[in-house]
Amino acid sequence: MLKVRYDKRLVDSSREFARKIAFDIYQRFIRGFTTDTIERTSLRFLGIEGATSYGHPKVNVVVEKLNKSGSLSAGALNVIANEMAISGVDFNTAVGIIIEGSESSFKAGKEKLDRVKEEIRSLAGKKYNELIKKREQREEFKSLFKPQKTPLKYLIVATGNIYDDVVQAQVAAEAGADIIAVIRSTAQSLLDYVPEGATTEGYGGTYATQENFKIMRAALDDVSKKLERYIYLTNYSSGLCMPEIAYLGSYEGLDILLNDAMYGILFRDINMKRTFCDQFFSRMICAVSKIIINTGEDNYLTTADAVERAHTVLASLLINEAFAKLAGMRSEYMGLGHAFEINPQIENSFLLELSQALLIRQIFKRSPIKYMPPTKHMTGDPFYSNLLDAMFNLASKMSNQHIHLMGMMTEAMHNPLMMDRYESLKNVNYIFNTAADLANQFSIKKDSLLNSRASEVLKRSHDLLKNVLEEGLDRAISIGEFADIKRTPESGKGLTGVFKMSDDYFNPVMEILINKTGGAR
Amino acid sequence: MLKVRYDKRLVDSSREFARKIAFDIYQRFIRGFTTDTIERTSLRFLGIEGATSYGHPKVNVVVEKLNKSGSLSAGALNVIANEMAISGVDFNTAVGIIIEGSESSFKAGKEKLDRVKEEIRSLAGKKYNELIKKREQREEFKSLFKPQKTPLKYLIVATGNIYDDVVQAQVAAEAGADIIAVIRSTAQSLLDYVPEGATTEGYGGTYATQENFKIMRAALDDVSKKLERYIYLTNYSSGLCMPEIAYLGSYEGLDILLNDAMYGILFRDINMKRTFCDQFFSRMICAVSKIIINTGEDNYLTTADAVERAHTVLASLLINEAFAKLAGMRSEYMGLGHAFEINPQIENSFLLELSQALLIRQIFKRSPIKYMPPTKHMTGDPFYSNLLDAMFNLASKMSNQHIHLMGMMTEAMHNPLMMDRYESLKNVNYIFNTAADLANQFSIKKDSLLNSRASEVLKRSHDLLKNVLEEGLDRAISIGEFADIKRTPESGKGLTGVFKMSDDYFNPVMEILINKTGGAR
Amino acid sequence: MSQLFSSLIKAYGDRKDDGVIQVSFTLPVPYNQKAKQIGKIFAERLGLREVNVTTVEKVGEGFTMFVVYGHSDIVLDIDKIDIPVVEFTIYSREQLDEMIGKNIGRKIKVVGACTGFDAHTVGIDAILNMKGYAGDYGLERYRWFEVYNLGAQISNEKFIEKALEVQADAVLLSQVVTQRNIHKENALDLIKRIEEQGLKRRFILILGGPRIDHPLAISLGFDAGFGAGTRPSEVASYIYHRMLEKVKE
Amino acid sequence: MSQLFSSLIKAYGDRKDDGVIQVSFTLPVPYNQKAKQIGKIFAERLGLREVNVTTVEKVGEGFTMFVVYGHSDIVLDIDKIDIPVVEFTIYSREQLDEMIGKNIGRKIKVVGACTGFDAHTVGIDAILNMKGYAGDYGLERYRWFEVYNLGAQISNEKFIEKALEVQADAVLLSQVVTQRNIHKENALDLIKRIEEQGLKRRFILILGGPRIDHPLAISLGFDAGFGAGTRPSEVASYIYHRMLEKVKE
Ligand code: B12
Ligand code: B12
Ligand SMILES: Cc1ncc(COP(=O)(O)O)c(C=O)c1O
Ligand SMILES: Cc1ncc(COP(=O)(O)O)c(C=O)c1O
Repeated sequence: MLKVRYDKRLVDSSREFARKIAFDIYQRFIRGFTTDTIERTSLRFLGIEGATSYGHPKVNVVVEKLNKSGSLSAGALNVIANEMAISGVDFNTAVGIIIEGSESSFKAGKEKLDRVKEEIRSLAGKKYNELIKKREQREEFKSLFKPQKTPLKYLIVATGNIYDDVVQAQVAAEAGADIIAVIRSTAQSLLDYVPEGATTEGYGGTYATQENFKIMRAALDDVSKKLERYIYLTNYSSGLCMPEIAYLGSYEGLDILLNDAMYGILFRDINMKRTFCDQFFSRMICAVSKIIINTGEDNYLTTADAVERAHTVLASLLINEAFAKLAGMRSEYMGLGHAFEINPQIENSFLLELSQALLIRQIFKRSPIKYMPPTKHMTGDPFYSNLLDAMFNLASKMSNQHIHLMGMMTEAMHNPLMMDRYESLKNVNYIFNTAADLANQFSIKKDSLLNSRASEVLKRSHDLLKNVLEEGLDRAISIGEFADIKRTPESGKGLTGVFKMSDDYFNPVMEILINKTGGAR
Repeated sequence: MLKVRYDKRLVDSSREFARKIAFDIYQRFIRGFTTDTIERTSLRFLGIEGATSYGHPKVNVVVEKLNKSGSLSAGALNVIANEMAISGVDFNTAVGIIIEGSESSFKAGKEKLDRVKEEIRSLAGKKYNELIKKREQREEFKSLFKPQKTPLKYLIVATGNIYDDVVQAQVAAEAGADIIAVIRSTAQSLLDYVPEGATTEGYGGTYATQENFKIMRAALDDVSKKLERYIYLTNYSSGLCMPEIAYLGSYEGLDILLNDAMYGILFRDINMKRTFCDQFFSRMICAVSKIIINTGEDNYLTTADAVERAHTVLASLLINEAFAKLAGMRSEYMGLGHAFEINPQIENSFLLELSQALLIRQIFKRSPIKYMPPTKHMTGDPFYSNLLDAMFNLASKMSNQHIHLMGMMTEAMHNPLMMDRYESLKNVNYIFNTAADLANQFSIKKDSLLNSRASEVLKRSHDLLKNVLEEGLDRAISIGEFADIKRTPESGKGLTGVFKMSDDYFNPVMEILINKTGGAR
Repeated sequence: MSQLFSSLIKAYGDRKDDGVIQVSFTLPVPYNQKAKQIGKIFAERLGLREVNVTTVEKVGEGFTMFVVYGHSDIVLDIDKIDIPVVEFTIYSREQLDEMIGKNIGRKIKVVGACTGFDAHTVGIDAILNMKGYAGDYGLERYRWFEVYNLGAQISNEKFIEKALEVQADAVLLSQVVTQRNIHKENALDLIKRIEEQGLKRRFILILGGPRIDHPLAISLGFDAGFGAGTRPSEVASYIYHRMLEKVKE
Repeated sequence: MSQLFSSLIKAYGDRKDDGVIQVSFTLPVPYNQKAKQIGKIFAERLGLREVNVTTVEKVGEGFTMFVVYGHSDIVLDIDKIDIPVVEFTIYSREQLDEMIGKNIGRKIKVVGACTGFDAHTVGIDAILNMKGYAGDYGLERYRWFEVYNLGAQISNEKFIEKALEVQADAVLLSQVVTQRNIHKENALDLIKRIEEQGLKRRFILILGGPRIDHPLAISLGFDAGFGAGTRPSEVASYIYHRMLEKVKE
């Protein structure tokens, strides 16, 4: 294995900075807060599903109602408990009553209430066990197949129509893809609810819905059997419904979820307090369901310069890692993301890319690193752009990345055509094979550009983290340290959905998750 | 610079074997022999040009006549001298008389004949100086431009129409080509005469004629001035008219000529005795005109397996080198050719290619090595095939080859379209730039595939040369040691054009060339 | 190079008028002996002669991909094609800093945004932000430009409000996502709203994005359209050019 | 996957019936503001809608290269397309070594060559020589084939003479160079000569080469045509199949 040299101590102290940065955010913005999507998630967790006749998801109706009545800070389940206690009905009926809007205004007596809460607690426990059972069944199914060789080939489908997506996904798998990602409809992350049912219209992608998850999962399980190769399914959770989608994803047996502690803040202008809470809750779900998360640092290099700001990617990866640990995740499930986005016209750009790829691979040695292909500098010329992907494939192979997103020669034009994906696979298969052991032929010269660049990037990210720790992550984001984008704690979408928990806040789902994951320690 | 390790002593003894192999051929097949094309070349050298009304080149008419009258073994110039002496006419008139077929049957008196021969000798000297003057003028012109960076980008044109060729050549030069090669019409090497005039029809290429050379040379000199970058011109001389084309090429200011001691034998089934004589004479012309020769070992790998028979390429290169030295050429003008032709489906094929490229680069460190792109394994898919060229470009850059033939993504389909060449340049420009200093980042691990493969190839080629020396090159070729093609000394085209020189053989052109080049020592 | 001067042209493969072009496509047909011929027929339906099907590969169950080369007989008379071109001289920032002061005498106000669903701000930022694009500084850097960059995720409505509020001279819309012509729809929507409010003549209307060009922009009701690789100085020069015209009026 | 079963098909880009295809070409027009539109019009003349000109680059003075994507409305009814297919079972060498002995009972003589100007012998060698192609041994290796490989640079005349001399059952012609249809001309020339000598029914006539397929070969008067990637065992199986038919006659 090819290895770049750098000062290991710098890595250790950087990690320590990141841990403190994340914990500071936890103390100031996460602990003691809940959000409407967290409440909705808790309801879903307990089995509330489907939509009203107006197509309004039930969980949204409930939470909006309780929000209006100002009772959310006590926790949606608290109100439901009260209703159960008063009208002596079961959980679902109570929820129904609230949806009808005919709930009683009385407060139930303490010990009656406590008994009901115990009921809900045990319901939560039951549901938790069901979720774990699902996970175990999937693990069992997976174990029928032999593990694939890394880098794993990750292909996207994005027709907007789940049924077309299925066709393409199966074709892609047959052509050699290991992982299928269903790209979400443009800016779904900005929707404050999760659409319902199977969908056939979307912009730049297909809506993430429970039904769509189910359909694609089933289709991929079929090809997996046919091809005797397990096909992973990926979707996106970052956004205003991060925890809900995380829950739906784990319930429907997804393997990987895009889930980033800062992507929503930076690229979707979602409020940071909201996002910090949501990512924490959603990652606890990923932790118990053993879902691999993928972070989105690769996006930084599309808005910021990939040479100048390379160190911000590394710094952010360490922060994302720290947040994930805080939510009880293990390194083996942290698909930290970086990218091959340096201007190809720059002399020795390939060396800079390789250096970065090796550095990140080495620093997160136990994590399933996600490596993004060139996008920003792809051109309208597919013959030429295919070459950038070839060099990306070479860098990925030489540095043995784990999750390899397939570059598309038509990246600058459209969502990939079926033949674009096919050519992409021919490209990666050729390069991975023809240069299979290239990395093992060489040792890197002591004073080489590869080493000096790696040290430089590490040093700069170390210094950046030091500053971020001093001023706090919220401040750092406010002044545009990441992706050259500025966001303040009070700005952005979804802030109104953040609530300080009252002392009688009640949420057994959160209790279970925290206690199973050891989150927040 | 990246370097593979191998046993230098094996190289020295291989060179020694090669020297002996070539000298043995010289003694048995070259010294004391002439061929009709050598005679024709000598006539051209002395100024005989143009064709008869039947479009028959004059030099062919003369030589055929003398062949019929069985007087060639004394040398064409001997007969002409006799005619001059008898009818007391000048050189051109004498030639005219012979063409008319009205030459006298008398033999001129010795001392009269000697006087005339002196005349011809001084004429030869005059013509020789003119040739050198032309060379010096070109060198002067070249010196107006700054030398290009290696690898030099070598592009072919092959429309069949010299005027279309000019358009494409200029376009190619503007797009960045350093060297333009005009591919010859299919199998022109089998023509026993050089066509006359500007031509507009050809199969798979354009006829090599003096006029076409002139037209293209002028066009390239124009662009050179326009682009302030000297554009080299290449054509092909191997074949039945090797020395004639070498002469015409040097007369018209070509920079590079395909000129191989064995290509004609193997790939065009031209008789070996004929070829050995012709290559020797033609290379003496290249030597005095400082023309870079290009050898064709790359072709071996199109008929023989590139992994199994790699060593035959190296062996042949050493033999071609030895023959060139024997003709008085300097290493700086030996564009020895090899290729990137390993089946891309083979795991680590790129490593095998790189190893070979480094080995040959190091063994012939002073020579302008010619590196051929993948051809045999190119497919009908231009998107994919363009990737093979990218890896070829990478190998070329990492091993710093000298003359870099540009791969064409449509190699498997047609002679390159204008846009194919353009894409080819985009490919090479990208790779050379993005991986500019990649080779300097690494040192090759002692026990790496790169090293072991290099040693293996060297060892096998050493053993092959040893055998060839023992049995003689003619025998080795007869049993198919090279390119898996078998040719015997008595088979093949052009044997009837080989003559043992009589004691009174007279050819001052040969005298000058031998004595200026120090050929055959 | 005679090609340059004749007005009747055909595609150029490797010789004048041979008409050779390359095409690739996928057909929903299984990969088998027949597939190649079906691909050939498809190419012939495109009007190609002497079709050379160089690639026939199975991309998946029931799908075959093709690459073909063939001769097209299409002849274009380029003199007969008239294309709306937007003519103006391109100046450097330094030149404009001086000329605007001299000839306009006040700051030029521009408002820019990437409206609608489209969240791609890199393009509009490249034109407006200090750092600019490919070494060419953005309009914020110009002495006589006052820039309001509204970024993305803002509605056309708000966009126009802002333009009025700051009394903008030029309105710069960026559209990057083009799926199902969402960019045209959204751009048209902006123009409609502007017309409804009777503001058409009030602003210099500029559209930009990787798939935008002058003819498209003009057809949508804008004054000009800038595509991939546009440099800020081009845009600044164009705005200056139009401001001069307006001054004259 | 419904696509598989409907007989009316359109090109498949990224969804059923969207008709998206890719085209690249060069036009002899100078690279300027107008060029892109000219390229667009060329693509529209090919019948493409919503043309997306993604590449417009100067390949040289007076030449511009284009890459475009667009929607084609071409609909093919694959059931209505009938294509001559050559049906026969493919056996392994081992199987043939046995079956030929059993069912033919004598050696099958084949003569092969790459005639005319064409000097590409690798193809025919791959089929005939011992070593074969892609791990599939050549006909020389077969127990019941007697092979005469005449290589290249031989005339059709000589080729036929040899075929008669050895009393060949099958004549195998290779043609690799296709410029200006030289391969068709030369192949036709062989057939003509064979017909003139009244030998048409006498030999199994097989054509091969990277651009050859059954329909082309049949249209030229051969019995079958084998293209890129052919394996010797396919050819051997075909010859055996035809020999059986002949025996039956
Ligand atoms: C960076 C990027 C992103 C970033 C955007 C970050 C940001 N804040 O801008 C992120 C990662 C967030 C992103 C997300 C998505 N993206 Co995006 N993205 C790109 C990418 C890789 C590069 C675009 C870019 O920045 N180019 C560099 C800039 C400088 O070039 P430019 O935009 O062309 O701008 C120049 C000119 O056009 C012109 N110009 C542009 N605007 C203007 C305006 C004016 C007034 C003027 C005068 C000039 C001008 O000047 C600029 C400088 O020369 C492209 C692929 C590509 N290589 O083009 C895909 C691409 C544009 N994205 C695409 C898609 C589909 C999406 C998503 C919808 C995917 C999904 N389903 O999640 C999401 C959602 C975004 C949304 N809601 O719109 C598609 C669009 C397909 C299409 N043609 O419709 C593309 C083509 C990728 C693909 N092949 O699928 N994306
Ligand atoms: C090797 C090669 C050469 C070698 C040939 C050595 C030799 N003794 O064969 C050399 C270097 C000598 C050569 C020279 C030339 N070549 Co050449 N050459 C090639 C190359 C790179 C590979 C061909 C090859 O061997 N393929 C491997 C074999 C196994 O594949 P195959 O031929 O397709 O055969 C398979 C099938 O077709 C089938 N098959 C073939 N024949 C038969 C016959 C029968 C009966 C059957 C059943 C099956 C069958 O079975 C085989 C196994 O699957 C091709 C480019 C390419 N990648 O295709 C150019 C190519 C064929 N050559 C070309 C040209 C133009 C030439 C020259 C004319 C160039 C010049 N002007 O100098 C010269 C002259 C040759 C001549 N007079 O014909 C062009 C032809 C263009 C065209 N379509 O017309 C090509 C396509 C390159 C290019 N893009 O310009 N060439
Ligand atoms: C971490 C992460 N989440 C989500 C997304 C995209 O989701 P959306 O387009 O809905 O914001 C991305 C896209 O790159 C991402 O990196
Ligand atoms: C050394 C040499 N001479 C000549 C040629 C081609 O000439 P011809 O096709 O006329 O034999 C080649 C082609 O590769 C070559 O390598």
